[in-house]
Amino acid sequence: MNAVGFLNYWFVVVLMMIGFYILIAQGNLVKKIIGLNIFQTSVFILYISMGKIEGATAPILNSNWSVYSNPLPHVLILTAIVVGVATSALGLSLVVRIHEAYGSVEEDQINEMDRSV
Amino acid sequence: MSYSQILCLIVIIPFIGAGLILLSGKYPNLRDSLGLLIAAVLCGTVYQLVEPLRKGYSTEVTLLEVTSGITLGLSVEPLGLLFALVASFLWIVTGLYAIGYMRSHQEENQTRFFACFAIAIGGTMGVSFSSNLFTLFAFYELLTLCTFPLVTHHGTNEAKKAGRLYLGILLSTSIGLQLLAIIWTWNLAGTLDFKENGILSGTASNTVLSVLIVMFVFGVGKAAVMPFHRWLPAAMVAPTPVSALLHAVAVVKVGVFTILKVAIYIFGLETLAELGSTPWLRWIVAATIILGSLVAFTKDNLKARLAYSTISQLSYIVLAALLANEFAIIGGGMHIAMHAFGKITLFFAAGAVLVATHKTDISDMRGLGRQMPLTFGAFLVGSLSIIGVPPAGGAWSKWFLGLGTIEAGEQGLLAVLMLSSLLSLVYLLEVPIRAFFSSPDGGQENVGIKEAPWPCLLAMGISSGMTMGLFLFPDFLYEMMRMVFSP
Amino acid sequence: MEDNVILRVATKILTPYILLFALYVQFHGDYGPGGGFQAGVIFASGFVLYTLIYGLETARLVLPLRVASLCGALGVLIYAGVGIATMILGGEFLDYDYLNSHDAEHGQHLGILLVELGVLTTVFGVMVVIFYSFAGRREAK
Amino acid sequence: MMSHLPVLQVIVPLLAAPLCALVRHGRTAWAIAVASSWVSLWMAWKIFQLVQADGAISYNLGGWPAPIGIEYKIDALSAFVLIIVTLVGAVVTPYALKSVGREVGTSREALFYAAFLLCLSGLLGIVVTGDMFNVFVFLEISSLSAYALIALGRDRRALTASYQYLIMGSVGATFIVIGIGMLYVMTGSLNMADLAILLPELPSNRTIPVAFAFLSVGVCLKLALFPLHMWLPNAYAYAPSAVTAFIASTATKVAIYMLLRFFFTVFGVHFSFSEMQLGIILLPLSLIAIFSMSLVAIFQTNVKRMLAYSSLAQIGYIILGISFFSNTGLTAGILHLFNHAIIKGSLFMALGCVMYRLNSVELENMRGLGKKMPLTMGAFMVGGFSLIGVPFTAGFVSKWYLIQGAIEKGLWPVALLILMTSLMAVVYIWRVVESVYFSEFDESQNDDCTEAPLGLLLPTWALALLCLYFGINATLTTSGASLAAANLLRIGS
Repeated sequence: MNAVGFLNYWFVVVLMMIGFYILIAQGNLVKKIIGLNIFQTSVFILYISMGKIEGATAPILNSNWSVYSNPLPHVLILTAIVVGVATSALGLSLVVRIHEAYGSVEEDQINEMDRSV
Repeated sequence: MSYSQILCLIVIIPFIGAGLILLSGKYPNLRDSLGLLIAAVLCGTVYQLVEPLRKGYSTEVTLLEVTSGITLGLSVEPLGLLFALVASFLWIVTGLYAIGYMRSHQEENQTRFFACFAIAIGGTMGVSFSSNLFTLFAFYELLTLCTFPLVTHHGTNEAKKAGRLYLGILLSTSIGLQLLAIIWTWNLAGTLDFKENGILSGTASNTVLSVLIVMFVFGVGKAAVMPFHRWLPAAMVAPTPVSALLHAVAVVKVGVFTILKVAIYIFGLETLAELGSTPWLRWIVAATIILGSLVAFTKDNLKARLAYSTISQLSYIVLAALLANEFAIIGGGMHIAMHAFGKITLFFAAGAVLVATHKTDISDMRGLGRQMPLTFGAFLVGSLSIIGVPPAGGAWSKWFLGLGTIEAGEQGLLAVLMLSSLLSLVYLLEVPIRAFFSSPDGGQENVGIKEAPWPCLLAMGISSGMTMGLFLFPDFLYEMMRMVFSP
Repeated sequence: MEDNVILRVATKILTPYILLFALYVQFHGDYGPGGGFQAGVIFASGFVLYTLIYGLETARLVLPLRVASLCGALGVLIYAGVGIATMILGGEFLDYDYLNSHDAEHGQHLGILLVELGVLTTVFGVMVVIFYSFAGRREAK
Repeated sequence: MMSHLPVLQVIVPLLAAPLCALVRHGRTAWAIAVASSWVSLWMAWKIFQLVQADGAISYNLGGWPAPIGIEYKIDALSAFVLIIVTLVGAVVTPYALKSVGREVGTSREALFYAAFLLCLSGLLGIVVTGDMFNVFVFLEISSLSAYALIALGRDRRALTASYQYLIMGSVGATFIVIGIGMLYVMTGSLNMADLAILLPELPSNRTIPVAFAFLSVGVCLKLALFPLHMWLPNAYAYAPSAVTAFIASTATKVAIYMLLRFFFTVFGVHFSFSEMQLGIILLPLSLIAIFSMSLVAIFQTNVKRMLAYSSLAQIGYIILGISFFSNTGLTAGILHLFNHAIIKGSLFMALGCVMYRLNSVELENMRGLGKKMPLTMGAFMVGGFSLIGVPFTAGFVSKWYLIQGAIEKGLWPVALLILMTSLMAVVYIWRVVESVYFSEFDESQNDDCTEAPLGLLLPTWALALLCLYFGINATLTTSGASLAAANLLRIGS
């Protein structure tokens, strides 16, 4: 096994770290959500790529093929995507509300306002 | 009514009393007479149990089982019955005294005061009749919590500070050490029941049990063994009836009673005597005896002096438990009663002085004896009992304690007892001597000072009478304590 | 964008096809790629497009917010209702075999179709509600 | 009917949620919520009895047998946790009528109950299911609705708290998915029982420990174990009272259930505690949690926040019990799951009553409240004493077992530390006692302050009385917990 054989995993790891970094380093609430999305996307890729079998086709019954990719991870990740969408929607709506309440979406400014109360 | 029902009733009566007191709070006369009535009923009920015990019936009730093996149970044994008798009897006397004291002092929140008082007595009853360590611990904690409002009764900052110290020491010792010791005991013995000859013998090495007894002695903070004694002087901010009954009788005696119980029924005297740490502990306790007396010297505030005297006297009983022989235990048990009557008399007198003259310092009491002969006469009787000379009851318990030290081969401790008696002679008798034989500062007469209200005087009369009576008729106490060893 | 004729006309033409395609994805779902999730999103995207071009006001006339959120709740009810139905018919929860007393396979087809319909309704409803809420925010202020 | 109980347990609140959203009328939605939560409690009780009598129940969704289809599996532990969740749910919903009406506003009431029921069904789903991925789905259902519920708080800080929780919670959930994915890659199965068989057979490799690590961190984030707890205090402090009472008593408990499930059932005791040395990690973390969080709690001025920190310490106790991985320790942990749920439930509900009258739960504003709201504060005291672990309250029983577990393992300093931190609990509860009972009420600030309405008091006292009852007669809870513990250890070994 060489590093190239794990190419998909490398992508996953890089994406995951990018997302995670944004999540931690960014003070902007919207950007945090974007980071979260990237983070979650890396997991989607992890799942989808592991269902792939070399030389196999899409899991639709066809008399010409005998090897199919595993459809289960796709189904699972479909659910995870929906969850991700819901999370983003909820997160963004919170950001909108926060913006209305504080007039800012920068974390440090918000903390400053909370502290001064 | 069966004896076990009586037993349950004893623990419940004070709580019913507390409820009645709360309900009748709007009518002070009704409330106070109800309080006295309940105290009398309680004392009478407790006395009902003496006969069956003499005849050798064993009375036991298991009220409920919390989880397997941990039960709330009550049982009658001589030491507990003796303690319950003393406490319930003195409740009547103190109740009488408190009415006079609280009213003439025009204290606030009297209803809360009397209700908490009743609950405290309930806790004391629970402790004295508990049949296992868990029950004992539960009532012990109840007592701690319900006396807090009594200590902080005045609501001043000083009272609150004292209350925090009180609660802090009592809770931290009981939870930090005592509870741990109890759970450890449970782990070793698989039971927490009080049994003859103990439950711990042979369950663990001498070292482990040595540590355990140390945890018990210091974990029972109510016994006020130094260095966990600070709460007792702090608690003196409370109204005098509280100091009198709770901090000279109920609460502190619950502490030493617990240690006696643990010594006799958890460790067993034989096991205890052989432990490696016991000799050390004896001397630590002896140090408390001496130091307590010495500190008492330095206190000019009468109640503070009495408090340190109590610390010193309590350690007599702890010492008795640690000497772990028959004489010492008999002496310790009797001292619970003797010290109770003596010290309560002293506190009554101190409170009476406070009510009549608003004076708390001994140096201000010169010449007061002429205006308040009865009060200081009672004080004298109480002092004699604490010192341990006839014609007061304290002589007997000290006699047996002395025998106990010799039996244990600790002549040094006998010397400690004697020295402490001498010290108490000086610091206690100073008060009546000043009152009777010196004249007030600057030659002024104490004008317009009269004796305290009659309920206070009556209470003092009863308690000092009992103190002397117990010198003449100690048989009952002796008989009860004998029963510990020959049921 | 309401004054851009090309967009308006294109939208008018496109919207029905988007909706139709959504239905295709939905009904094709039980034996090909597709299903309720995708169909729901596509269905909703038709309305999103419509709203973008014709404005929120007009879109709300076509599809009131109430109806959309009702769809969101209704879909869950359809889904769970199918499950309850199978239980009443004697199977376990969502055991479609029991939906058709003669042929278990027909039951399977019916069941998956109904469940996916529930999913479609919910996803469509929720998507539209989310879009309306965000889009309507500026107005509300 | 009886055989469908496992799935109905989830479906009933799940069905009731859209109904609430459909009716849009606050009262009706409330009635639906109450009815469904009570039915849930009844079903949980039935399941509990069934499991106690005949052992684990299994239910195949859609009639597909276990490793292929999703299996719902209820053993002694799940049944026990089901009782916790449904009990708190059934008590909080009646309480919500007044409390939520005041704090959230009538216009959003119906949607509140919909979210509440979704959260309930999500939590129940996690407990019921025997499928790894299903756990994640239900976890997200409950979490998303919990974020929404928390954001309904009146203070604007509720929004930031909810946001914080959302970010942390999503990261935690994503970690869990990654862990599950890795397990799936290695075994090709998502069924917990199946995994438990397949995992030990695998040749030693690095993927499983990594999956283990991801799952541990994810779950510990969800259950707010120190140092992954930052989201919790604000979320609890600024959420509406009814929500705090519900989330505090159930959400973290269910997360702890996940931890038990993953580590004991799926990975097995041997792998988790011998190979991965989980005990050595959890023990110090939980001790730090107990100690530091109790310390922080002492210095809080907002009582709700204080209790939130105390919750973190109590979670530490539970994890501590688990880290002993002995029968007694586990029993203590599981027992405390239940006891802490009812204790914190009653405490937070009592605070909700205070909030209803005073609009504040700052310690300063609660001075002298003991005279104005004797019943409310009475319930608070029952809960508080139970938290300390006074004898004859539920808290004492769990502490008893916990210390017993520590002594059995020979961990003396730990036993001592447990008792010392109980004393810290005394300090922070006593601060409230002093201010409430031994200070004078400030009449100028709120002169029409009276006892809370019956609709709030009854549920509060229901839980408070349970605290007392399970302190006096703990047979039911201890037998349930020890059976669950024994099951976990047997499956694991």
